[in-house]
Order: sequence, then C-alpha cells, then structure tokens
Amino acid sequence: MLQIAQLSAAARGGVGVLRAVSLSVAAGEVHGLVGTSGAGKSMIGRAVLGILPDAVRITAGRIRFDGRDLLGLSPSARRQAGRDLALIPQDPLSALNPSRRIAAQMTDVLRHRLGLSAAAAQARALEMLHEVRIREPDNVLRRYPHELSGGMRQRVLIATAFACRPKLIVADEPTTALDVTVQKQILRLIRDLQRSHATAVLFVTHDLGVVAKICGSVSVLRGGEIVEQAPVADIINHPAHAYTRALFAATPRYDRPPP
Amino acid sequence: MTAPLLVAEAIRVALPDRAGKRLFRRAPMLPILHGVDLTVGRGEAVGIVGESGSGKTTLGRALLRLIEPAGGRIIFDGHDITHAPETALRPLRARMQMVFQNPLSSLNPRRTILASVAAPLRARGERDPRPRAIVALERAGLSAALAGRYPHQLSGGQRQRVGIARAIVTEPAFILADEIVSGLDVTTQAQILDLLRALRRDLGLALAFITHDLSVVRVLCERVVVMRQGVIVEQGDCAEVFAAPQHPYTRRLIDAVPLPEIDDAWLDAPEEE
Amino acid sequence: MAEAGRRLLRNWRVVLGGALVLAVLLAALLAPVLAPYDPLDQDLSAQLAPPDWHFGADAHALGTDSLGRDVLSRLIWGSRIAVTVAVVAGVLTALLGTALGLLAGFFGGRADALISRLVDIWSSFPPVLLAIILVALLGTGLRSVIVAIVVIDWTRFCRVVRAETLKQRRMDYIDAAVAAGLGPRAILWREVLPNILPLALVLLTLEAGIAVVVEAILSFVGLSISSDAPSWGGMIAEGRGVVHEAPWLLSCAMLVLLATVLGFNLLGDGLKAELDPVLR
Amino acid sequence: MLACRVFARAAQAVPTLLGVAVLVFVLLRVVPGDPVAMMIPPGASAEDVLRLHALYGLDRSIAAQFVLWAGQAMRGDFGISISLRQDVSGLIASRLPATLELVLLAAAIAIALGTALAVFGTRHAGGGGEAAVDAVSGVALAVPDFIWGLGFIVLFGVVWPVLPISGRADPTHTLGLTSHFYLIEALLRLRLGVARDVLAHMLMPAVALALPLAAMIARVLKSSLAEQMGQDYALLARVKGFSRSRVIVREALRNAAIPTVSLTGVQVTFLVGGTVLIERIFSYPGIGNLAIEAVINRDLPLIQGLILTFAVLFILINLALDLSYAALDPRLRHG
Repeated sequence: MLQIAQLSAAARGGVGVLRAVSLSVAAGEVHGLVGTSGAGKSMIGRAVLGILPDAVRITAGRIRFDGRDLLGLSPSARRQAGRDLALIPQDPLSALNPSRRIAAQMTDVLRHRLGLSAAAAQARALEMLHEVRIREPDNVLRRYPHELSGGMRQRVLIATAFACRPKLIVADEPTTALDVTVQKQILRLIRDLQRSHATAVLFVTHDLGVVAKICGSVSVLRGGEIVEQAPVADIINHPAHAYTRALFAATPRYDRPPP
Repeated sequence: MTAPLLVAEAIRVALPDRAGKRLFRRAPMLPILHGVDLTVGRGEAVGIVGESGSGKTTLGRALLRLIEPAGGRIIFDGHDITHAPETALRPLRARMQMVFQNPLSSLNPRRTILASVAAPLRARGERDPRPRAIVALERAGLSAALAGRYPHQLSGGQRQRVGIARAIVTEPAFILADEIVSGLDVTTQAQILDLLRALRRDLGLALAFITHDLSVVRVLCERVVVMRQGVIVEQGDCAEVFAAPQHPYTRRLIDAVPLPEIDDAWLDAPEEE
Repeated sequence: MAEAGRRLLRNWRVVLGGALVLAVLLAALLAPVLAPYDPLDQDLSAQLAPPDWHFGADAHALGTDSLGRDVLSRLIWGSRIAVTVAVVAGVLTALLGTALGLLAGFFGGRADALISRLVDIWSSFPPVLLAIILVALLGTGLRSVIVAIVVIDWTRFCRVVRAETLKQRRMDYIDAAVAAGLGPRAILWREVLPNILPLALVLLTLEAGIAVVVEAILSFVGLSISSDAPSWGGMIAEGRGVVHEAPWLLSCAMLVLLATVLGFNLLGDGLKAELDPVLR
Repeated sequence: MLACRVFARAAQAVPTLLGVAVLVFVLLRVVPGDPVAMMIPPGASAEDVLRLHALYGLDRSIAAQFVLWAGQAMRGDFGISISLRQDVSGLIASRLPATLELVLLAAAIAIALGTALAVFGTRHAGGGGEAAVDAVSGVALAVPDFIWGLGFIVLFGVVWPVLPISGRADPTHTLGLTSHFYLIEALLRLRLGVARDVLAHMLMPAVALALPLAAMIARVLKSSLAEQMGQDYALLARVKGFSRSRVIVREALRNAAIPTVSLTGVQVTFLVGGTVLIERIFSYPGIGNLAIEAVINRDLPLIQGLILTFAVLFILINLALDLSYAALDPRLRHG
C-alpha cells in the first residue's frame, strides 16, 4: 500500500529534518511512528500528504502509494492521488474552521472529491456521524465548532477523515490534546473504524502506551532517523535499540514504585 | 507528627465567567471549588490530579493566595492567610513559591535569566542577590554561563529549570508546581522529575504537584488527591489508591491510562458512560 | 553596549533612517552656515526663477519663490522648526501617553475607565480639525502648535501602551513577581516597564515624524508661525497656489518633508527590530 | 444578543457626544477675541456692537448660551453662520454628501487594495511577491495622506496633466442633478458622462486618503492570514484537495478579517479626519474644507455644527464596525 524508501528532507539552511527514512504500511495495517518532539515523525506524515511546511524540501527518496510515486507527480495530479488519503489532526480546537458550520466542513470534501450532490453529501455526513457515535447528529451538523466539546470535535474530524473511504489515514497525535478518559474513547473509535473500513493508518504519537494499545507495527524515530522498526510486540517486550530502551525507562508508570 | 505545613479547609472559589458576560451586568460568578480540604505536611509531596475543568489549577492558585477564596480557610505554617492583605502576605511569600506550566510566559522575555532568578531576593531588599541567584541556577542544573541569556534562547527543559531556580532561591518550605512537565519530551521530563526529587531530599521541600498524568504523580509524590468538577473525590497514599481505587471515577481515570504493554482487551473494556 | 551598537549599524532601516534624521538635524543646527542666502531677503527681480542647479554667488540652486526668496535657504532654515516640533512634541506626547497608558493598563478600575473615556472622546472627531481649532484658540505660534500636537496625539500612545500593559498583566511572570513578593510599584517598574520601553521608543520616533507633518499641515492652513518665516508647510501652501507656473516650489518642500517623515519611520521600524531581544 | 450589542454601543455614544459638544462649546467661548468682530462694519457705534452680540446671544453666561444652543440643536437648528450668513444646518446638508461620497470611495479603494495586497502576499509567502507587498505597504504606511495628495497634484496635475486637481466637477458642465450626491445620482440616472467627470475629480483625493488605510489593512490582514494558514483547518483543507489559493480565500480570509477589522477600525476614523485636509489641498467642496474656513473665520455656530456632524459620523462608523464583527464572527451571534 505505502512504501517510503530512503526519504530525506531538509529545512532552509540545510538542517536535516529526515535522514533516509524507509518504512512500509500494508493495507488495513496501523503503523506507529513514535519519538520525542522534533524527531521528524510528523514530517513523515505531512510528506505523505504533500503538506510539508514551505521551509522544508524533500532532498531524496521516493514515496510509493498505491503503485505510484507521489513525489514525481504534478501538483494537480498530486491532488488527484490525494483522493485516497486523509488526515486526523492533533488540535481539535484549530482543526475546524471557526466561522463555518460543521455541515459545510464535512460535505465540501465529499462534493469536491466524490462529486456527490449536496443532498447525497449531507446524507453521507449524517451516516458518518452515526458511525462515530455522536448524539443528535443532525443537530451537530447545524452547529459551529465553538459549540462542541473537544471530544465531539475530534469525532467530527474522524468522521470527516473516514467519509471519503480513504485507503490510508495519517493520524497526527490525534489524542494528545484530549483528557485521558476521552482519549480512550477516541482510540477505540479509530481502531473500530479502521478495522471496519480496512483503512491503513500511519499513527504519529510520542506516547509509548498509545503505541502499545493501537499499533500493529512501529518505527522509533530520533533526530529524523529510524533507529528501530518491528512489530509492536517485539518493540514493547524486548526493545533492541538503546534509545528505545531509554524511552521506556523514562516513561513513568503508575503501577510501579518510584525508582 | 509535627503540625502540617499547609492546611486548607472547605475552600470555595468562584471566578467571573467571561463567556457569560452580558451587557451592563458584571460577569456572573461561576463556582469552581465547592469546599475542598487538603493538608500538606512538612517535606511531603502531594499530587493533585484531575481532568481539565476539575479546578486543580484554581486550587493551586488559591493555596498560594494568587486568588482570594470566597470561603473556607488556609493556614500556612500556623498563619491564617485566607484573607490576609498583600502586605501581610509578603514576608510569607519567601517561604511558598510556584513553578508555572508554560516557561515561555512565566519568564519575562526582556530580562536575563539571572535577573528573573534574582527578582525574589531583590524584592526582599537584598543589595547584591546575584551570587545566591547563581547558586540557585547551578543547583537547578544550569551552568552560570547561561546567566546573561534571554528565555527565548533556551530549550524548554532549560527554561523550566530557570523557573525551578527562581522558586528555590529564597529557600522556601513549600513549592506549588502546576503542570510543569506536561509540555516536555519524556526524556526531558524524566530529568526534571529527578531534579525535583533531589531538591526535595536536599532542601526538605514540601511539594504540591498539579498534573493530569497519574504516572508522573506515582514517580514523584507520596500522596495523591483526585479532583473532579471542583470537589476531591478521593485522596490517599499513592500505592494504595493506584492499586485499589475506591471511587468509581478514580477507577475510570486509572483504567483510561494506556500502560506501555500489549493488552488487546484494554480497548474493548466496557466503558461506563 | 558596543556589541549592540555594531548590530544596530547592520540594520539597513536604522542606517538609512538615521542618516535622513541626522541630515535634518545637521541642517537645523548649521542653517546659518549652510544656507546660501538669508531666508527672508527678497529679490523682486528674480521672482519664481526656476532652479539653475548650481551653487555659488547669486545662484539659486532650487529656484526662488513668488517674492524672489531663495528656496534652498528657506528649506534649510525650515528644518529648525521641523526639528523643534519633532523633538519637543514627540517627547512630551510620548511621556504623557505612556504614563497614562501604563496607569490605565496596570491599575485598571476607575483610572482605566476615566482614561479610556477620555480616549473615546478624543478619538470621536478628526485630530486635524481639533489641532486647527486648538491653534486658532491658543493663537498662532510654535508653542501652541506643540501644545496642540501633545493634547491630541497622546491618545495614540495611550491606546497602544494600555493594550500592551493589559497583555502583560495576563502573563504568568506577573503572577511570579507577586509570588516573589514584589509590590505593585516594584512590578510596574521592574517587570512591566522594561517591556514597554522599546515600544515607547519606537512610538516616539514615529510620533516625531507625525509631529513634523502636523506642523506642516498647520502652517499650510496658515495657523502656524508667521507666514514669512521659513516653514515647509508655508512653502507648500505657497507652492500649491502657483503649482502650474512653478511646480518646483511645491515639489521641493514636499520631498524634504517626505524625506524627514520616512527617516523617522525607518528609524522607528529599525529600532523596533533591534531593541526587542525576542525578535533578535 | 446582537440587538443589545448595537443598543449598548449607541447608548455608550450619547455621553461621548454630549462630552464633545460641551467641550467644544466651552472652549470656543472661553477664548479671548470677539467672534463677531469680523462682522462689525467699520465705524459702527459701541451700541451697534452690543445689539449684534445680543443677536447671537453672546452677552449671556456660557451655561445659558449652551442651554439655548442645545435646545435649538435638538430641533436641528444650529443657528446662523457668522461668516457666510446662511443657516448652518442648510450649509452642512449641502456640503456633507460630497464628503460622504469621497469617504466611501476612499474606503472602498482601501479595502479592495489592502485585501488584494494581503492575499497576493500570502499566496507568495516567503518569495519575492511577499517582499514586494511588504515594501509597498511599508512606504504607503509611512507617507501620510497629506503628502500623497501633494505628490499626485504635481505628478498628475502638472507634470502629466491627466486629472483635474481641484473642485468637484467641471464648471463648464451642466450637471442637471437634483441632490448633492453627484456621483451616486449620476450613476443611478446613468448619466455616465457626468459620472466620469465627477469621478475624475474625486479619484486623486480618494486614492490619497485610501493609501495609508490600504497599507495598514494589507499589513495586518497579511499577518493574520499567515497565522490562519498555519492552523490545522487550513492544512486539513489542503489534504481535502483544495488548492492553496482557494484555501486562502474560501477558508482563511474570513477568520483573518476579524482581527483586521478590530485593528484597522480606528484607522477608518482617521480616514474621515483626513478629508479635512485633503479637501483643502484639492479645493474639494466638502464639510472638511468648510470646517477649515469656519475655524479661520472664527465662525462659532458653524464650527459647533460641524464638530457635531463629525462626531455623529465617527459614532456611525464605530457602529458599522461593531456590526461587521457580528457578521464575521459566528461566536458573537451564537452565544
């Protein structure tokens, strides 16, 4: 489904952001990208989606998605290929346009991408809101973002991401900004939808606990480089790389006495 | 057991609800704390845990009298400071200090690190506070060479160490830490937690540690207080509370924390509404 | 300080702006030496002579006005008024506006309500018209021009300083200062003021530029100093009348005024970038 | 919610209006010098002078004069202009439309130009395009409208005489218009020849007035647009397949407009203030020009009437700005 080979990127002034990153994600698989902030994990996600910040340029490597190399395409072809990609952003507060109603923000992509009529798009949006277990979905459609709670806003974003039936979703720290009880519900929702729609997910997070609970395989990143890559059980139970072990040691656990 | 350092009884706080502001009328008062009791012994570390909106930050600010509570009493080291005027509070301020969550907004951007750390001493009239400020900086793990730098020239971890240095420069008995490690990487966070443990051991500091992260509380504090919508639902020794939580909300809170180990059933556990 | 000085010189705005302002200052100081003619003596045989672009005995590099007076000399002498107004009015406005802005922003309550009400009333009608009325009331002359500028423009300062002070009060480092035991005056002096000074200095340079323009406007309308004394505004007014026959009169005065205003603005923008350690 | 905001703003304006009226009324009378002196024919007897004073009520105490004046003002009667010997409210009514048209045209130019510059600068962020926009708006902001006006007169009036540099319409032209809103009425009546002539007269003063405001809008809007483009919803929109330009205009512009209106709101009132001078430079017959004449001639009733006109104009502008907040920001409408 997604093969990234030797991908390197640099910010203005030559500072290396990604160094020869290689990973692959099979259809329906959840692959975790874990590391501290600034390790470049979000950059990989944004490179796949083609929304790198202006200051960052890809210097080498290929991103093959669904058989095509995304980096070689023209901007419009690139947007066309984007039909099968979606994003679940981190901050629900800034991920919804404050001056547009929820309905407008869900249906615009459906009409633009799938050419649905207004009514069909509205129906699909309603159906997706049911899937993300939102109460009174038709009422929510008429609301503005500031009238919803953080958890509800994140559900709307997840519904929007899954609405176009993408093949791959990049989830960029989707639960970091949420309370821990809400986080659990959202993780469960992403896992359920991902399984029912067989959607591959590139899951970016800094929390080893989240990785353990939702990812199938994991890449550990440091300074833009993948230091270790393996199925989640190997990473969690017997981490090979010293840096991965250091991450585990530094992660506090409530079920263990202080050192 | 010597008299506790800080005793808070039935603390009630209400703050103006900016969203509810209607014209010509003062903003309606929104009750935040509904009668909170809390004691902190000398040299003891208490974790104050709760989700957003639980009132934990408001409680912290009330304990340090940055807000005046509407009801209840606060006794610090035997003095009733509940409604004490600022002038009476000033001498006590040296003995209770605070470290803030966002290091960038808690350090004056146009003052050097040394000036910020020396401020509490200069406020007390010390003519040359610089030597003691340098000692505090080094004790917080920063080299004296950084003294002339400005906050925006330091990393998140370094800035938080400056906040800690400023708090310990007057050798206080009690420090309130409000979500001070939430914004940091797990590796930097571990270093800051080690620093706090060392400072507590060396200086006999009492600590009130506000956070939403239960695991961090276990690493640093002996006792934990769980808050929900302005009320304490449970408090006790960390090991006991985390092993056998009494209150259903505490249980739900603990269950929701993803431990870094494989447990497929965790996501499927039935979730009470 | 030397290091800061060197950095200042690398900022092109500061260099260009500083050069322009310095030129006007020098012109004002050395007017008697620089000006080829006495700005007041008339040569009725050479009325509205076009610029002959060379210096020397009885040459008029920039031409003459309708009374045969040398334009270049009047421009040079005119800079004295511009500089006086820029410095005196600029500083006084800055002090008054910053003080009231700090008072309103930091202490809030009644002080804030009163000051804000004053700012509302002041800004509820055109500053230029208010200036003209004030000068008409106080009688023409440089002193009343300066008073008019100060009385009107302090609101511009006050509004900006008050907003910045309010923003500061919400920052944690003010709570940290309270927790450190600093009294309100100490907090204002040691925590808030250092953050306001760079802003105030920038506003001061911008205000100096505005003061020069307002003086020019008032003399343009004939309300500043006596009409024959050399002032850029007066020359502009005269030039406007004869713009078809002698466009150089209006153009020269306008360009000199423009250079001065741009000088102050560039200096202000440059200083803003340099003075604020956060931006550096 | 919205209605009470508007009502509050209007209620807030009354004390300001009153404050302005009293302030100016007292100021004008406290000052030495006899306002009526100019009207006294040479050789008039002291007794004549007294009668004249009585006619204008100048002999009574200031408080009494104010009460008398306020009473009349309520009925729209602002007294007789000393220098022009005409009814003040009539004078203002005839000159106000010219100023209103000029201000509206200038505001339209400023908003259009400022927005275009900001969007262009954002679309070419980081590149030469943005640097050019910064330079242009920097200069336009530094140079006051007064100097722009003079520059236009020299450039387009003398060096390359393309536009008229004074008056409001070509005197040789027979206008045949009933109202004083020449431009608007000419357009409505499709008298395009007249409209073009009036527009030619208004163009330079309007652009001179508009440039500083346009620069301010360009600078503030561009920085808040850049901020909005950094928000997640803009990133999400690009992932949804919308081009960068469409995201700027369809999604970010409206949110970026809100802080821009609040920051440039004050500048709009300066625009109205600017007409006083620009009309003088271009000898454009609006209330600004009239105000300068009134002050020079110490024509108290006319000055008083004009001050109130400007004050009301400012309050209406602030009201309009408030309404635009609510229109732009749903959070204000939906509680």
